[in-house]
Amino acid sequence: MSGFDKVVSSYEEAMAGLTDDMTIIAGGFGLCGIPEGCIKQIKSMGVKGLTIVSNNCGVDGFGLGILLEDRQIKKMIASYVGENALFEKQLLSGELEVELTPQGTLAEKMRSGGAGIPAFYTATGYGTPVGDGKESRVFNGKHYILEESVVGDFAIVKGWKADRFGNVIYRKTAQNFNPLAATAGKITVVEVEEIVEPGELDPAQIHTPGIYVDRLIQGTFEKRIEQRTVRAK
Amino acid sequence: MSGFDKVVSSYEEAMAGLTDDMTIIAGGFGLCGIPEGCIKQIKSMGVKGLTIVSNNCGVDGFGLGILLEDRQIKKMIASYVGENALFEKQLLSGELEVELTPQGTLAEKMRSGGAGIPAFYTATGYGTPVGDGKESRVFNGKHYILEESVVGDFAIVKGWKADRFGNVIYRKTAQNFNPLAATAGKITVVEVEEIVEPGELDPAQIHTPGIYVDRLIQGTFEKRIEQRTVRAK
Amino acid sequence: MALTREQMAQRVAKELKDGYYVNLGIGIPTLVANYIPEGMSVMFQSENGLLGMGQFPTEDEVDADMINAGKQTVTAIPGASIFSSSDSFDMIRGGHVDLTVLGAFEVDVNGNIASWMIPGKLVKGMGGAMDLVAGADNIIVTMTHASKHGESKLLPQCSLPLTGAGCIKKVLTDLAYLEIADGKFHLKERAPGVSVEEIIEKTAGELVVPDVVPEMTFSA
Amino acid sequence: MALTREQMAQRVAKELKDGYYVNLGIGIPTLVANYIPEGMSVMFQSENGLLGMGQFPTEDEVDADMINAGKQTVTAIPGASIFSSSDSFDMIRGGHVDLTVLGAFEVDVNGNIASWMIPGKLVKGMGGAMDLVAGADNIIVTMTHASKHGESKLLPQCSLPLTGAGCIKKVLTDLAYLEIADGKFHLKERAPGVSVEEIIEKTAGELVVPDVVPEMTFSA
Repeated sequence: MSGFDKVVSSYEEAMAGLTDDMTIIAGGFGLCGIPEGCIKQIKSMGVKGLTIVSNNCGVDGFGLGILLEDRQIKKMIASYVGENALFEKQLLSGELEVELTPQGTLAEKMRSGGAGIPAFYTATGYGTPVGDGKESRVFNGKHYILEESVVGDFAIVKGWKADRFGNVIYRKTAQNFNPLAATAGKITVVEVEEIVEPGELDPAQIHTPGIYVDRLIQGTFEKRIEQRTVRAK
Repeated sequence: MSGFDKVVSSYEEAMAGLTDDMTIIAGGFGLCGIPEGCIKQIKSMGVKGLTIVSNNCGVDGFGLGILLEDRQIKKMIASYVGENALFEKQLLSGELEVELTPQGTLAEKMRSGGAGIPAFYTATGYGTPVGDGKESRVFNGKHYILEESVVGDFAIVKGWKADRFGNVIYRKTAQNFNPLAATAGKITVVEVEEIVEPGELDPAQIHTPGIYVDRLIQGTFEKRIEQRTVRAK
Repeated sequence: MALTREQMAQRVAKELKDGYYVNLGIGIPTLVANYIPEGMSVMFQSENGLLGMGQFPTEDEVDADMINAGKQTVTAIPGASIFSSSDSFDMIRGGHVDLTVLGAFEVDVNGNIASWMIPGKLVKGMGGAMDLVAGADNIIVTMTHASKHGESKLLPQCSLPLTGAGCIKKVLTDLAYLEIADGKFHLKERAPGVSVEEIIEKTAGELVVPDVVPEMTFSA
Repeated sequence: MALTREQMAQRVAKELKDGYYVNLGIGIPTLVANYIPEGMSVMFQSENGLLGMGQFPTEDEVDADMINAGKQTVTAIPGASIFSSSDSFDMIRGGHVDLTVLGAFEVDVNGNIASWMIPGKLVKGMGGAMDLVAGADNIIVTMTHASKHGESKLLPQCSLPLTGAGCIKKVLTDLAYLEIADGKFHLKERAPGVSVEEIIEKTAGELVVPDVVPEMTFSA
């Protein structure tokens, strides 16, 4: 079934077609479950003027943070961007635009973007700066605001295992935004730790069905930890 | 952790509190993955004036169809109700009200009902009788209609396996509407084929987290097949 | 000669491409699965929550928990995935299905389709049809060109309540293959032995007929 | 004496009930996990996609793929579930979490809360806080009663940009436990040795003081 074999052999091939001023939706929460290889490839491609939709923007020197080094990001749509000195600098200097979005709204914007729902009502942000300029409306006596969905020219996703057809499963809390991002890319690129043959994964336990996946690549991952907290044995 | 043990030992206990004129959201597609035991209990309780939200209404003498026998259903919200002579009779005589809803919109109404999203825009039904009287709106040049979510006083759900904390997994295409129904009940009752101890199910493979489940019961299931189609060996 | 149901399915199958995810409606569309071109892979989506639908089961394989949207017992191919109804319609509504094939009562020059409701007759419901026509970019409608009484089903404007507005671009009838654009039907191919005159006569909506209308060919 | 951070956590823990699903914010709220009453079970939700958060891992157990919303390495208890960010916020937004505990800069008599943005200082983002306050019915805000400069944080109207409007009903400060209703703060309990006068003095919003204000008690 060659038509469904999504595997590509290089990150060049995985990110082919990415050009200046595109919108990229990225999975990951902090540095957990981030598509490390795709991000490095975007850096080496040198594309500029990017809009990135991701919960966070990495840290200085790792994750999405490396795209700040050569000023590749024009606009960041995120819920929390506090871990990154270069980010702050570019924000204050006006080189970088940021659209802060509540985390749950951001997740739902991705999910509904992929699901053909252009807008939805949520109570989150009503009466706050997030609701400013947005339509609000009462349902059953409670106030809600209208939020529009997002889709990306590309989505970049970190999975754990996938079969060649692009059926993906995620590992533990490295799932986070990844399955949502996967649905919302015009071209969705998934990098995983292991690629298996179709039929090896349980059909009822697929997190991202292959229909969402355009390109699949096996990568290696540093998996940096931001807050290493341990207890004594 | 007794506070999280959702197991009840009888269907009386499982459906306790159900009274006349309540709204019930039911999982299942046709006769596949339907909460057989809960439905039988509703019949034996004799409650009337029910609004049932379910993709279908069973068949004569099985599934939700048995609730028609004593005229317990006042209103049916469904996408397809064509398998049931008694249904047609009560509909034509005006005893039963039906609100036909596109299947995908019905699914999303349940999901968003459970997710605190009171309404969403969808292209489904625009320009058709389904869109009549509903607000419509253009996003990116395409027409959409506003659909409101549903929540039920009860949700009745058929799972495969669950742990005592109410973490549920579904089997094959018996999943269908069940995980959506589970999120949308003020009281959610899940009946399953097997109850296991917490820790026996893989946390990353739970279809319905226990937070949605109020009562869990082990049942036995007839699993009637509507269209038995086979090929020669 | 008007096409048989099997020939209609064969002609639709020519629109398949390797790697297509396809949703087939009930009736003639279901038959398309029998005519996948040699060396080509397509994967079938069933809207009750199955991507990668396989053959019907053998007696031994029958499983009440494994059905398709027509409520028939089915199997899954290796590489299939199974999910909830909302996940399934997210795929459909989000435009991720490459091709949808479904039947209809009527279509019109503006791409409207009527397929679920005949006033005065008992209405059983639209099932997933409205989601399928609203969500897909690439839809082929299969139906007879005219009713048994000779009334055209390709109209200036649908007379029955719609399933979807402005969403149909391709129609295969037992007489012809047509595309819809700029508020007109465009005749592209005719069934073997069917005259252009007959198609013109049985098409009530405005029809654009090119100088040459190729005949469809079918392998024996 | 004003409550210590630990005492504040202890007092909040008295609001727990057996079987509660609880989301704890960063700071004092996190400490509540250390004071779950004997014989009671609660389950912690972490908004990055974990229900049933356990202790920090031992060195051997550390796993980069297993973190909480504060990006700390954690473990999961038996009976935990792990899911996507949208599934997680469906739980939160849908009101399925029984208790949410979080810090704030200010609250006011109308239940408004400001906790994420101080104009003129760099804004890092609201993370999940706006979803948590909008979605939960049962929220306890923990904060000091007044700033270091003695300025009340319990106001007639929040001065900072809001995190949520009209959503807070319970506030625990280092001086008192208060409830918000009918556009007023209602003093319910005071910290051991703290006078009603001090609380009145440090509460800028309208405060209802009953005849008797019980002192909180803490087990040694």
